[in-house]
Amino acid sequence: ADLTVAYFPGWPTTHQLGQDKGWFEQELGMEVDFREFDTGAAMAAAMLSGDVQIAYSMGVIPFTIAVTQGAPLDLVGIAVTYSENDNCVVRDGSGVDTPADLAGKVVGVPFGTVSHYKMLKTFEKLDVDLSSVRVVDMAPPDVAAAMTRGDVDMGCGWEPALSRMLENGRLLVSAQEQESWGLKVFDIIAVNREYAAEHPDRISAFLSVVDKSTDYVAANPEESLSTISRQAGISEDQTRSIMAKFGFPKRDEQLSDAWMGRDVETFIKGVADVMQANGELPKALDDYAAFIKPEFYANSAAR
Amino acid sequence: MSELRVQGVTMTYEGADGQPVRALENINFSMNQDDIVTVLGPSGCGKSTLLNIVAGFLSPTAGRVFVDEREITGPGPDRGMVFQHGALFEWLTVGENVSFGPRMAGVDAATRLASVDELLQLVGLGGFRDTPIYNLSGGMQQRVALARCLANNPDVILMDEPLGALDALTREKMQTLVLKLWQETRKMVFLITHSVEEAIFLGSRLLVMAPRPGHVVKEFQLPFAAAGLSADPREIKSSREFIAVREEVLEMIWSMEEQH
Amino acid sequence: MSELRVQGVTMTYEGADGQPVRALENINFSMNQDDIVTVLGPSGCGKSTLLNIVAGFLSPTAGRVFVDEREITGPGPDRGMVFQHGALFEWLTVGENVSFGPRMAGVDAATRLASVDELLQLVGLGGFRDTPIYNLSGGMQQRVALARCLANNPDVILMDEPLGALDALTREKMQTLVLKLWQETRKMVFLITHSVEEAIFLGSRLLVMAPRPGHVVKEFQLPFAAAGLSADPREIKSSREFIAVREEVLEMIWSMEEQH
Amino acid sequence: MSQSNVRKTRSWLLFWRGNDSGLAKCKTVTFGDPAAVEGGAAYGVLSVLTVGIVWQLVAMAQIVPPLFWPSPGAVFDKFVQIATEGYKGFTLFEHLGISLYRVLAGFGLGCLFGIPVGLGMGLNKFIKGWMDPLIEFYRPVPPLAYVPLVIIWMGIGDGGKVLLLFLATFSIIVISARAGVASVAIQKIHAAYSLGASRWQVLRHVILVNAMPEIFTGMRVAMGVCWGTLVAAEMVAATSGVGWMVLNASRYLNTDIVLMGVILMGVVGFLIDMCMRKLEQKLIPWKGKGRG
Amino acid sequence: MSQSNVRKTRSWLLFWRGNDSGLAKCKTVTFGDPAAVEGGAAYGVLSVLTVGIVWQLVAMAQIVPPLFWPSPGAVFDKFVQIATEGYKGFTLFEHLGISLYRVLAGFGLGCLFGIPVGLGMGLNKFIKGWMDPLIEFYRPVPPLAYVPLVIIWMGIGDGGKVLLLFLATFSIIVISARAGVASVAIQKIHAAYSLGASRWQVLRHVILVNAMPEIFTGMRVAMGVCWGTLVAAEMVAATSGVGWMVLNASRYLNTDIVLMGVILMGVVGFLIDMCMRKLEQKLIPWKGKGRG
Ligand SMILES: Nc1ncnc2c1ncn2[C@@H]1O[C@H](COP(=O)(O)OP(=O)(O)OP(=O)(O)O)[C@@H](O)[C@H]1O
Ligand SMILES: Nc1ncnc2c1ncn2[C@@H]1O[C@H](COP(=O)(O)OP(=O)(O)OP(=O)(O)O)[C@@H](O)[C@H]1O
Ligand SMILES: [Mg+2]
Ligand SMILES: [Mg+2]
Repeated sequence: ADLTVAYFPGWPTTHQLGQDKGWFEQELGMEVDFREFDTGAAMAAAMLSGDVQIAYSMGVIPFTIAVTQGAPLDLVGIAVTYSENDNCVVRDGSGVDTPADLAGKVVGVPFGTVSHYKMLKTFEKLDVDLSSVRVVDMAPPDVAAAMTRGDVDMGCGWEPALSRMLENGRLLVSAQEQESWGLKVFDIIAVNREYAAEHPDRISAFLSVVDKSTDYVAANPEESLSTISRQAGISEDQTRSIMAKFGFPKRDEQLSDAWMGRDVETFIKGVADVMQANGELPKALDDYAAFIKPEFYANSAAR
Repeated sequence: MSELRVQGVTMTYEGADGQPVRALENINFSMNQDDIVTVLGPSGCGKSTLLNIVAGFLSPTAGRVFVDEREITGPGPDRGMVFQHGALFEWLTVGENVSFGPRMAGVDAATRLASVDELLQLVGLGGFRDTPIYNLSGGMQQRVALARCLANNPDVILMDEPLGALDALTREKMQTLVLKLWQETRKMVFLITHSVEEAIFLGSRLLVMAPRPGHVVKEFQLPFAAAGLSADPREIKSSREFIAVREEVLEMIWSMEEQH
Repeated sequence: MSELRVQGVTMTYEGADGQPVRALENINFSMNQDDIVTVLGPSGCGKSTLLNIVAGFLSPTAGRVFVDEREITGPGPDRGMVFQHGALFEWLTVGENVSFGPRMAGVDAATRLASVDELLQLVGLGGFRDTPIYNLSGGMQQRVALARCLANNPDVILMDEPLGALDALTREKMQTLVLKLWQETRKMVFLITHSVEEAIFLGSRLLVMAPRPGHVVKEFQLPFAAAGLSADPREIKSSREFIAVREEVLEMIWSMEEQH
Repeated sequence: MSQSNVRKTRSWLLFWRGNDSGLAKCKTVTFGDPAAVEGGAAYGVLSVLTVGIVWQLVAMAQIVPPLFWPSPGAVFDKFVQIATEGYKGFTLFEHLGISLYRVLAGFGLGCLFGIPVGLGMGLNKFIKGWMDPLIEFYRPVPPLAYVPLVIIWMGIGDGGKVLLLFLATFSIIVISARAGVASVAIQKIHAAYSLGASRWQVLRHVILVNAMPEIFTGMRVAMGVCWGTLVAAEMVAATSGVGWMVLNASRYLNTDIVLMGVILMGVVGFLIDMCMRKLEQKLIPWKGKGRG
Repeated sequence: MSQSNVRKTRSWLLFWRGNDSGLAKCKTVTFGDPAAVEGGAAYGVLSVLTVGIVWQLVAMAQIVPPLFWPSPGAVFDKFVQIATEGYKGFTLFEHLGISLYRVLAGFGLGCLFGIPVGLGMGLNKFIKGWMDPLIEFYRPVPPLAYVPLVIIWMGIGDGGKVLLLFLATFSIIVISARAGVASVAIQKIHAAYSLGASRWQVLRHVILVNAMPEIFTGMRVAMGVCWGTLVAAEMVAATSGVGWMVLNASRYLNTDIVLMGVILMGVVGFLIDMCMRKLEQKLIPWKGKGRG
C-alpha cells in the first residue's frame, strides 16, 4: 500500500466510516491500508520501522513515551476523547468500598497506556499509596477475564473490555469527577515526521476526510452505526453505547486552546513528568511543543 | 542330578504374509549333568527358537520342556543365559553386572562381594571388578556374561552364539574357558554356534539341525570336549578324528545350504 | 606389468598421552602382477596403517610407496578398496554402487550399464542390479563391494579384513570368490585378515607382522592360492602341508599375543 | 459366510486388540518387550470419544460459564461459521493459507541457508569456528523476545514474520546438517576418493546424500518449531492468519473461537508432521539402514 | 626456557590452530573427514570480536538512530544499571531468579508426570493407545495460542505460567521416555528375567536405567523449549521475570533494555544447556556406549 494507517481493533471511531466508503483513497488518490494494532507501543514501533506512516487513535501515553525516547513522530490531531470509555472498575465482592480499602489488593492494568496513567493520577488524587497495592501488567481483555475469575480486585482498561468488567463490578471514580480534576483522556493522530515533511498535503487530506466522516456520522447516525460496528468488529449495541461516550473534536475545536492550541502540550508535559517520577521514563523532556504540529489540521480546510 | 528334557516341541510362527512358518517340528532330546550339547545348523533352521523355548521366553505351539521334572513356563534363574552381545548392563560395573542376580534375590552385599571376586577370578578378570563394562573388549565382556550367569548357580547354561562376535584368536581362548567352566562347575551347557570346528570341539554331544521344518538331522557323541583341557586344543583340532568328523558335518551342512 | 613397491615405510603416530606410537618401522616389500599378498598379525601391529598408506589415505612419516614407478601421494582409482563393512552407499542400488566409479569419471550410461551387468554376473549377483543395497545379506554386500572396486579396473585391490564380518559358511564361499577374481582378472591383491586359515589359503605370499614397532616378521611363499580353484578348498585346508604351515604361523602368533 | 468375509472380521479384530500376531501369543515375556505395545489404536478412538463426552457433559452441566468452557457444539458451530463466512475479512481457508505460506517461506529460507552453512561447518574448521558461537548464542533466545526488535527493524510486512520463522528454522537445520556431515562413515569417504571422485563429487554424491536423513529429521523438527512460533510471528501486526485469529479472538473474549483455533492448529500441525513422515519414507528409504 | 614453558606455548598454539594432532598432519584426505573440523575455537573468539566491533562501528557511525540500534556500550550500561538498581522494583538477579523458578517448576512437574506416563506408554498397550492421540494432538499447538485460555482457566498467579511451561515439557519428556523404553535391547530384558528379576525389578533396574540417556536427552530439549516458552508464559499478567522485562521494556521503546534482555536470555539459555551437558556426562557416563 502507498499509505498505511494504524488503528485499534474494537474501537469504534468515525474515521471507519470514511474507511468503509473509500473516501481516504479518493481524497488522497492512492491505496490506503488500515492495520490493526494491539497497543500504542506496537504502533510506535511500526512507525519507527517506516512501514506505518499515520497512527489513528494512538494513546497519548505511548506517544509521549515514544517521543521522549527520541522517536521522530509528531502529533497532528486529536482522534477521539473518551473519559468514560477508559476507567478503573472495582470487582463486586472484592471488599473495596472506599479507596482506602485498596491496600493489599490486586490491580490489573496495561502498563504504559492511558489507563495506566489515569490510574496513577487517580491514586494520587485519592491518596492511595501505590506501593500498598499489587499492580499487575495485563491487557484489558485479560483483565476482564481475570475479574470474572476473581483474580484481580480492580481492573483498568478501555472498551470493549471495560463493559465486560462492568458486568461484575462498578467504577471506582466516575469519569465526570476525573474530568473535573482536569484528567482528560484522548487518543491522538500521530505521523511519521519524515513522511509528513515530505507529503504535508497528504496528511492534511487525511485529516479532512476524518472531519468529513465525523460530519457524516452526525448527519446519518443509524446508517453510520452499523457500518462502524462492522468495521470495528463489535456488536451494534456495543458500538452505540461506546460511541455515545466518545467525543470527536473537529478542526476548529482542535486548533483552539482547549486542544492543540495549548492544553495538549501542557498535558503531555504533565504525563511525562508523572512517568518520570514513577520511574517509567528515564528522563522527561523539558518541552514537548516541538512534537505538536497543528499546521496540518490548519491546512486541511484549504482543500 | 539335574536333567533337561525337551518333549515333542513344535513351533509354528505366523509369517509376514500370514503363512505359517514351521520353525521346529517335533523336537525330542534330553540332557544330563555332564552334558555339553552344541547345536549346529544353517541360518533359519530354528536354533534360536529352540533355545528361546528352553529358556522360557517362548511357549511352544506343542510339546513341553522339563528341568528336573519341573515344567518350564517362563524364564527363571535355574537356566542362565549368555547371548552374543548386548545383554550386559552397560550402566553397571563388571562386579555389579556379575552380582545382579544375587542382588535381585536379596542376597546381602558382603556375601555378594565374596562370590563376585571368586567368579571374576574363575573367568580370568581378577582386577576388573570396578571397571565400567563399556571399557572392556568384546572377549572380556563375554567373560563377564559367563560369570554373571554362573553367579546365580543355574542348572543349565544356555548360550546363543556366545563367541560369534569375537575375532579368531580371542575366540580360541574363550573356547578353552567354556570347557574349563563346564568341567569345573559340572553344569549342563547348551550352546549354539555357526562354527563347525567350535561345535565339534566343544560338544560332548552335537546336534545338527536342518530347516523347513526345523528338525534334528543327526546327533554325534564326541570325545573332544572331555579331552579339550588336558591336551593342546590346536593339536586336537588337527587330529585325524577331528578332521574326519568335521568333513562329515561339513558335508551335511553344504548339502542343506542353498542360499547365498 | 604392474608393480607395487613399499620402500622404507615408517609411521609414528602421536598417542593420546603425547607419547609417539611406532605403528610401522621400516617396511619394505614389493609385489607384482599375479601376486596375492595376505597380511596376518595381532591386533595393533599396524596392518591397517600399512594398507592406509598404500591406499594413500595416510602419508608415512618416512619412506615412499610406488605403483608402477608413480609415487603415491593420495587415493586414486588405480588402487581399489574393499573394507570390512560400511563403505557401500546405502542410498544407491546394487547397480549404482557398482557403476559409481565410472559415473564419477563421466562414462556414459549405456557403457556403464553393460559393464555393471558383466561384473554382477562375475560376482554371482546376476539378477540384483536394481535391488537396494540394504536388502542384501552381509555376504552379498561384500560381493557388491568387490564388483564396485573392479568396475574401475584398478591395478591393485586393497582389502582390510573383507570377510571379517561374515559367518563361517558364507566366508568359505567368499574365499573361493576372491581366488576366482584374482585368477580371472590377474590383478594384484593385498588382503589383511585375522584368520590364520584364510591368510594361508588365499595368499600366494603371506606376510606375518608383529607389533611394537610394527614390522614384518616373516614372509611365506605359498602354493594353496594357485591350487585353490581347481581342488576342493576343504581338502586343501585339511592337507598335511596346509596344517604344517598353519601350525608354524599359529606358533608365531601365539608367542606374540600377550593381551586379553 | 465366504472366505473373504472371515478374513475381514479377523483383521478388524486384530486392529481392535492391537494386531496381536501369532507371535505375541507365544511370548511369555511381554512386560518390557517393546514389541508388545504395538497396535492398540482402538484405545485411541476410545480416548478421543471420552474426552469429547466429558467436555460436552461439563458444558451441559453449566458448572462454569460458557466464557470459560464453550461446549463442543459451540466450538464446532464457530468452525462451520468461520469456514463459510470467514473471520474479519478472510475465510478460514485463507487464514490457514496465509499462515502456511508464512511458515513455508520462513522454513524454506531457513533450509536454503541452513543446509550450506551446516555442511560448511561440518567440513571446514574455519567456518565451524566462526559460526559456532553465533549460533550457540542466538539459539536459546525465545523467538517472542525478538518480536519487539523485529517490528522496529523489519516493520509490519510479511518480512518480519518470515524472519522470525526463518530464525527458528535456521539454527535447527544448521545443527542437523552439521551432524549429518559428522555422521558420515570415513570408509565411505575413502571409498569414494578411491573410486576416483573429486572433492566436489564427494560432497555432492556422498556427504550431502549421506547427511540427508539427519537433515530431514532436522527439517521435521524445524517444521514443528515453525508451527509453534507462528502465533508469535503473527503477533507482529498481522491482519490474517490462524495465529492472528486466535490472538484477535482472545481480545474480544471469544473463547469458542480461541478454542477452535487451538484445535485447528493442533490438527494442522499433526497433519503436517504426518506428511513430512510420509515424505521421508518416500525420499529417504534407506534411512537407518546403513551398516555403520 | 624451561621444559614446562615450551609445552605451554605449544598447547596454546594447538588451541589456536584447532588442536592439530600429529595425526591430522599425516592424513591426505581432510575434506569430508569429520575429524578434520575438530578444534578451531579460536576462530570463535575472532567471530565474537568481529560482531562486537561491527555493532559498535555502526552505532558510532550514527547511520540509524540509537533507538533502533543501541551501542554495545549503552546496552552494557543498562545491564550494569539494572543489575545494581533493578528494573521496576526487582533487581536483575531477582528477575532472573523468578524466571528460573518458573522454568524449573514447570520443567520439574513435566518430568514428574512425563516420565511415568512415557514409561507406561512404552510398556502397556492400553496406556499407549489411550494417551497417544491426546499427546499427538496437543503437541503441535503453539504454547502462545494457549495463553488466552490459560488466563481464563488458571488466573494470573504463577500457576498459569507454570502450566504453560509444564505443557511445553510434558509432551517432550513423555515421548523421550517412551522412546527410551522402546530402545531397550530385548536381550537385556531376557537376561534380567533369567537372572531371577521380578517385573518390578526389571522396570526399576533395567528399563528405567536403560531409558535414562534418552530421557536425559529429552530433558535437555525440554529445558531449551521451556526457556523458549518463558516469554510467552510471562505475557500472562506478570510483574517480574526476564521475559516480562523484555516485553515491558518494549512498551516503553527501551530498545537497549530489550536487547540486553535478549542477550541475557541467550547467555543464560546457553549456560543452562552447558550445565545439562555436564550433568549428563556425570550422571550417565555410559551413554552411547552400549553394544546394541
Ligand atoms: N518372530 C518371528 N516371527 C516369524 N517368524 C520367525 C520369527 N522368529 C523366527 N522366525 C522364523 O523361524 C525360523 C527359525 O528362526 P531362528 O531364529 O530360530 O533360526 P536360527 O537357526 O537361530 O537362525 P540363525 O542361525 O540365523 O540365528 C526362520 O525361518 C525365521 O524366519
Ligand atoms: N589415529 C591414530 N592415532 C594414534 N594412534 C593410532 C591411530 N591409529 C592407529 N594407531 C595405533 O597404531 C597402531 C597400529 O594400528 P592399526 O590400526 O594399524 O593396527 P591393526 O594391525 O590394523 O589392528 P587391528 O587388527 O586391530 O585392525 C596401534 O597401536 C594403534 O593404537
Ligand atoms: Mg539364531
Ligand atoms: Mg586394522
